[in-house]
Amino acid sequence: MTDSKKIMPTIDCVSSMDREAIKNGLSRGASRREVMGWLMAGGATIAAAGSIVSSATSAMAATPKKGGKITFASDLHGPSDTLDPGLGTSTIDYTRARTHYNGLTQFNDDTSTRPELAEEYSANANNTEWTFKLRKDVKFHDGSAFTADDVIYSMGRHYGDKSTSVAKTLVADVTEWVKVDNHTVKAVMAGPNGDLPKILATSNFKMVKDGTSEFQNPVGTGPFKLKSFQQGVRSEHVRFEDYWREGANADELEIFAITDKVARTSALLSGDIDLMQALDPKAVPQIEAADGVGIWSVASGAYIGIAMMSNSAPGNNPDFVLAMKYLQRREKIVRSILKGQGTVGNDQPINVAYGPDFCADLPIRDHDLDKAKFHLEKSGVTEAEIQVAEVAPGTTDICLLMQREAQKIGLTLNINKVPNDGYWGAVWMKTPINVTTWNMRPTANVMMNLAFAPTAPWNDSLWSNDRMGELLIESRAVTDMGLRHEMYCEMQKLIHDESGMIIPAHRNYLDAKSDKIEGITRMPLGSLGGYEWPEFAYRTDV
Amino acid sequence: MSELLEVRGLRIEAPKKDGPAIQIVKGVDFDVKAGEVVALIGESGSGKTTISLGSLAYTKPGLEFSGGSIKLKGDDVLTMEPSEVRNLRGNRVAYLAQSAAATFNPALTINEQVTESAVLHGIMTQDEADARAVELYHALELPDPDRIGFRYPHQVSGGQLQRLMAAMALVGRPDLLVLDEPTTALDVTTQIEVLKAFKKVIREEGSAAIYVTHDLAVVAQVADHIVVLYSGEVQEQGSVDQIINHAKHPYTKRLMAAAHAGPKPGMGDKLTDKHDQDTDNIQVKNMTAGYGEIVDGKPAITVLRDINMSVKNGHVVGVIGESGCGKSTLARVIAGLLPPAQGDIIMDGHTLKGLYKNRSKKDLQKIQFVYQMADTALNPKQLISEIIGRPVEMFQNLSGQKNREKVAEILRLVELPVEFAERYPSELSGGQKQRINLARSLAAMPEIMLCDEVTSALDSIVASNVVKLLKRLRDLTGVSFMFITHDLSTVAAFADEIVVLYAGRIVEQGPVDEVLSPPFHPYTRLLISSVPEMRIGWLEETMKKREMAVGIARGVEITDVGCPFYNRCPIAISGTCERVTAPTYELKPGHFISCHHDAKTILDIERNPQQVLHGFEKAIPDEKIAIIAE
Amino acid sequence: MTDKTASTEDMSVYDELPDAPPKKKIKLTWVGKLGVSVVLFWVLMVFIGPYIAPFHEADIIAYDSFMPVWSETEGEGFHLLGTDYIERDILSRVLWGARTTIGISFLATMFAYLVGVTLGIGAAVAGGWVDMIFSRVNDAILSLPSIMLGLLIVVALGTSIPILILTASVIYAASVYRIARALGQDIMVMDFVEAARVRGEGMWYIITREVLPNAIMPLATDFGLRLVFVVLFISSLSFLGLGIQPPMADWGSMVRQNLDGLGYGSYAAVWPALAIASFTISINLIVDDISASEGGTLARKMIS
Amino acid sequence: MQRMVIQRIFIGLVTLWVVSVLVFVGTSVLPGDVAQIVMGQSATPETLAAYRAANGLDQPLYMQYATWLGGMVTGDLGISKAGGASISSLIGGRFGNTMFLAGVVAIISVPLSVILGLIAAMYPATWIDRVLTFGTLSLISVPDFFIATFMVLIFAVNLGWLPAIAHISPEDTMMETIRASAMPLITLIIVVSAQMIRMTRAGILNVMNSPYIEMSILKGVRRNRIIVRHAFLNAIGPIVNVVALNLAYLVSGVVIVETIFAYPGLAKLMIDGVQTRDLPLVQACAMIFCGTYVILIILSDVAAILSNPRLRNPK
Repeated sequence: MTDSKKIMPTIDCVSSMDREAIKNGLSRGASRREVMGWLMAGGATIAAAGSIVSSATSAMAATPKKGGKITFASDLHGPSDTLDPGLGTSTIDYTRARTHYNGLTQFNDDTSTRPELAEEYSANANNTEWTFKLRKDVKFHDGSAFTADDVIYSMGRHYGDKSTSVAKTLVADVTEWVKVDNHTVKAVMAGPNGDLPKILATSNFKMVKDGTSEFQNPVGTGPFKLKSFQQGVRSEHVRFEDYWREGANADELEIFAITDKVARTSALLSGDIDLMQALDPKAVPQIEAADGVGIWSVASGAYIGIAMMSNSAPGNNPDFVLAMKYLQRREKIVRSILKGQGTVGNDQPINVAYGPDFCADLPIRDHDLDKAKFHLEKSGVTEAEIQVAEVAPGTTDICLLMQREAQKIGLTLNINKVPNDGYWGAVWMKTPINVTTWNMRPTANVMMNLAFAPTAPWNDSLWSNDRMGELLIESRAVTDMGLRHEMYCEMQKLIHDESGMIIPAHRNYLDAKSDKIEGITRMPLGSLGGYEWPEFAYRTDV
Repeated sequence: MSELLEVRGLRIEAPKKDGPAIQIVKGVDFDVKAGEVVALIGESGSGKTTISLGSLAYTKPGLEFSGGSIKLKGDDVLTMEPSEVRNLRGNRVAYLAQSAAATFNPALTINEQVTESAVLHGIMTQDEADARAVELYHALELPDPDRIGFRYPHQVSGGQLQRLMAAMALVGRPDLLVLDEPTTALDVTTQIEVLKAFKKVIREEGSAAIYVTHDLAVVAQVADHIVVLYSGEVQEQGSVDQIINHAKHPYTKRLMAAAHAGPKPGMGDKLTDKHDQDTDNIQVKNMTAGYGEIVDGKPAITVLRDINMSVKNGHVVGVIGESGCGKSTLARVIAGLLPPAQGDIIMDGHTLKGLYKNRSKKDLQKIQFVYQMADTALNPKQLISEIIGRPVEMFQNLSGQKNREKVAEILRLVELPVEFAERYPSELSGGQKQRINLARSLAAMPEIMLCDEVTSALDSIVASNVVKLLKRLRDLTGVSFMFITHDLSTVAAFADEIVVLYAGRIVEQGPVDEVLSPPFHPYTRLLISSVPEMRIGWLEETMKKREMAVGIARGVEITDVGCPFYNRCPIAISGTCERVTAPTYELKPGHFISCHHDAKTILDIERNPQQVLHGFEKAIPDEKIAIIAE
Repeated sequence: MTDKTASTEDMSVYDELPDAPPKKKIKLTWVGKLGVSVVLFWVLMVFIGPYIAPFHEADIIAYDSFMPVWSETEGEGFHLLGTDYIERDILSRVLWGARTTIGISFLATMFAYLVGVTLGIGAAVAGGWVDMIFSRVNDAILSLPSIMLGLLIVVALGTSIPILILTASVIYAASVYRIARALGQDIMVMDFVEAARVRGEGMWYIITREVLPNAIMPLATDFGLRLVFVVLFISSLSFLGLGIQPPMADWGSMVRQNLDGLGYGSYAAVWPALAIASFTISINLIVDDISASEGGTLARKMIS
Repeated sequence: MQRMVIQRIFIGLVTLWVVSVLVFVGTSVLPGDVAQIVMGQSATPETLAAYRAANGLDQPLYMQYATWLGGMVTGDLGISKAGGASISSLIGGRFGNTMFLAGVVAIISVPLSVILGLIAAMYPATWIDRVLTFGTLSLISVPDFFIATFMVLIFAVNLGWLPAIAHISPEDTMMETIRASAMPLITLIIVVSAQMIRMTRAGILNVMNSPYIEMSILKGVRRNRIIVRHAFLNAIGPIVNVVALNLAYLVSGVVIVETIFAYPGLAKLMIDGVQTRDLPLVQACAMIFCGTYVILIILSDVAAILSNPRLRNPK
């Protein structure tokens, strides 16, 4: 697991097509240097190029073995577990969705998309209309064929007041899904949106069979069929033999959750499970010390944030906000609290994981007590309370560290620890200062649009900046890389300077696995390679 | 006769972590010959129980043997191996405790407990033991002897339990029997019956016994040899005759003095005329009371039936009867603890409310109830000063210094040192506690004190002291007493009038000397003749009296119709007594009797008991004839 | 005392003998004494702990988490018991924790007793409907798993020390109520209480002067055990993340937070666990000792 | 005697009703609304409204109570608000698991603790008593999650004898199930027995001062017979009561063990219910727990009555 220990973004600017080319090149016996050369020519950084080559090689290295059973323990489950992709909200839901269903599109490790059930897709000139050509060889678990009607039905579930879909907003700007023919559908957009394929690649938009309303024994096109499922207990899945592509490696999957993190780690160490999601950074040394297991850490844009609501004191005082930003001991947080399984944050949501859209020239705001003190005195605030829930491992500790620093500049920062359950409903965005965490989103634009657009429902700090709004819209239509980069930099600087959101660190997706399991993807949009592993992971010991 | 048990220089002490051990038994010598009954007598604290337990190589927790020897047939029980000790207990030496009710395990059948030790010690098989037990039940004249063993302790009466314990002790044919106050807690009638049984079996079994008691009269009946103890030392010992008839030692004399002479007329002192003594202080009219829900004047369980009586100012009315006859209930009704189902209680001309809650503070003050057991009647967590001071404060509105002075005055009144005010009840002796118990009631300045068996739990000497105290109080304060007891002698010595209760009815009442002199109501007669006299051979004589046989053979039966005493009455007129409620008539002014016989008939019967026979045979079942014959 | 009623002079030397020697005071065995000294130690720590602790409970000073026993951070000082998962000094946190853990548990138990005893004795004295209603509601509370009750209350009212104390009090008041009521009923039937009633004493006097003084001792011993339960209850709440607010150190959550360390031989979780154990065990030892000196004396007389 | 039992049962029913009210009111005052929590971060007002309407969350409270109580009485536990599965289906399997766990633990720990308790009482203040006392004390004096985790590290991680998680499924054989659930079993047996041993010892020593014990000593009865035959019989009442309370705990209070060993039992289900604001689920569980408690208490009362001749067959 050596490569995964150092923080290594596996993101580059090469498209999936080039990626295939590289693989072929390597397989044809091209030397590593040659390939690197092509990449550099393509404009990639050395690091990025190196990474893609090594990941490609590692992918080449071993050919997957068939058979065996893989046991996966997530961190949360309960009565609300669901197999309805439209309702999925938790890792365990996403993972299960991935076993039973496919999407029209699918993420690459670099968060670019490739066709899945759609054998190809394309947009019109101004990105207002997307056409998806469907594969003709796809069968559902019940043997029936996959057609445009299924797509229309599946997407239809995300519209209308009756819809309970949790992701309906993401596709709200698609005004109509048109069945062109049995194997072609068209999405008509209200405005230009180049990111539709990425949105469709997310879990909630997996394809279900036309007319399905009951999901206890789901019928999908996915690599696995359901064997048994009990909410909050476990689910078992068996390989679907008539899968439309090469298909899953393991004969069986078992998916459940061990909510106690210590117990989860122990279960992995004792070999009772093969994969575990959400390893507590504290436990990294324990895993590294043990034989037969290793951490699976994927750097991502996911971040832990401290939100100071701009609509109320003290968050409405720019000096106070700035003071708080200067209090952050970012390296210490990454080292001591995240145990190195993260990257320094710069009070804005975009990091290197987003590739070209990341604004590298924006200097990191360093820990500076003098500046902090200066701004604090200017703000005149002497006491503040922060509501903390352990929304992501280390959140509380980050606040504790901040509390100690605050003391040094004469600020009494009271920490009120609240239970995780009910946090999002009762505390988040409802109290002056609270904590938040975001998973990485497929694109920088989606990310900032969700959390920092003036109108966005989950603009955690209620930071409303018109310029920000304009930029978000405009940048979508822009095709010129240079200009696009400028715009993204401006947005990131705006957030960095003005928003009430402190982003001290980005966290890796930190999971752990048995050495016997290989083939796990590194897609940084979710745990264990963005929930993509069920189809690709395999046992080396069968 | 060879020495069965030799006690030499026995010392027992209570070791203390700090300071020297307290000496409980200070070098005691005495012997028990085979087949002989040796009585250890003395007051509580004299160490008699401790010594007797010594013969089982046992001391109460907190005590230790510190010297001397106890040789049973030559081998010293104090130096025995544990296994030998276990074999000694229950097998060679058996123990009978004072309260059988507490000593029987409530969760096991009687038979299991009776036969237990015999079987455990391998003396006999379970079957043999069972047979032996039944044999003893017969010998002890227990009712239903073949099946009583299958009952549980709570299902038999106190007197029967006491005899069952004798069976438990005897079943293994021990060499030595240790009886610790086995009859003290019993009614006179029951006591005599148990004594008789004990004596009989001890004679039949030929086993020796140590009989621990404070009651000389009892000793006179059962013992061959007497050891008089005081604070762990032998004062005097000798044959029964020596001790009873020619006691030398002053302490023994004092014991004799305190011991009850049989109740006779003229033992009481004349009323002084310091206080008004002619008006009624309290009057009970046609009162019926009992427990459970009251439906049109009848309680679920009726305990008292149309009671009519009164207590004059400054008078002492003794209420006597066997346990369960309702004497305590009577007092509780008057005190307002139990509202009557019918009838009135009239005090100073107005009818009192049934329940104390509804009575005026004045009424509550006038009537004071004195409980039998000072231990439960005094709050262990309150200083004497509060126990006595509280009523003073409540009823005389004295507080602070005045209150303290009053408390001191009352303490002096009950002959206790003033310093006791700063003590807790647990720091006093039984007698002292009882005095505090009285003092608390006195503190209310009552007009009448209802004393419920206040002397029964006390040693004879202490008891007689308490009675003396009561007399003085009466003379000093003119307070009236209702004195409830099962002890006729005390009443004879203290009361001005007597009320005889039987099964919830008054069978006879009147001036003490009238009631104690013929003609007697048959029940009164039974009671009087049941009181042990300090006279060797009294027990045998008494048992020969025919009315005793039947009177003692039967227990109380509460009946709705007829005379409740019918089944125990030697002169019952069958056909009448069990059907018709006995008429109540006035023999002499103020002396009432309820009986179907008129005074003359009763007197005749008193003179020549032969006449009794006619009514008598009917009243008595055949299996009893045998016993009477002997 | 001298008996003035003795009829003739020569007999007055024979006083009424006192009853068997009065029961001697409860003597603690060495075990009990050990218990007392440990409890006293922790009580002392409640007051001085924070002042003698080398660091502040919230100081994140070390360079590494889960440092072993007796290790050093240059320029900062020694970590006698090592450091915890975010590099805080364990010893300091254990010392600070004494105040939080024992303090909170004690307060909670106090309130539980205030409520439980008042209502329990009240119900026993009043009887009738009051008793019926109180007892049913009480049964209801008892019948629900305490951890779940705790969760409900904390989730409803949020986690703060007052809420925590309230939660524990409510839950344990129920069991206290049962004991107090039972005791009360036993005492109510005693003659001296009846005597007070016929004297016309009011409810208040009967409860405070007659019943309570006799219930104190048994309640006191129970108090000890109850305190232990509360300590453990609060730590199990911390398992669900509902315990005491960080950065305040309380032993329960310290065990919880440092459990990961156990896996690779860090004692970070063991020390607070030991603290809890030493405190609770000691209380139990004292209670046992007292009850043993009451009961079991006969047991020593048995022969096998 | 029948009267006593019937009385107990009636009281039990009243208690159940009180609980139903307490729980219903208690749960409905929880902050954060179900819809919000179920739908997660990305819910919109419309989706929430839709969800509420679909689950009758928009009705007034007393209406909801009435409907629910009606369902309860007719044995219909309702539909889980989260996930939308029927509660009986959610509870079904778990109820079995919980009963299995509680059952096995009881079968082992009850006799074990009673025997050890008796032994401790038999030799008070001797080394054996001290060892037992100290051992049991230490076990009940550390948080149970500490014990549980410790056991996992030893038996599962280091020694690898037992699975770290209780992975049981219906098709397992009895033996497989027992092996799978060995860790929770052991943990619970330790925790529960410790309590019961102490209580048994206390219960026995309590009656040890009674005169009938002294009498049996004076009859030369052996130590073990005194304890087992004379003392124990009279201590059954309190002991049974403690056992009952512990069994109730095993059914309802073992959240931590269920969490640590990922054992699918009722207690954890209820906690999940609380956390997802799944009120019907919480209420259903609460009623089950209370029901079990009531039944166990009634049983222990009956046992106490049976063990006491005075109550069993009065004069």
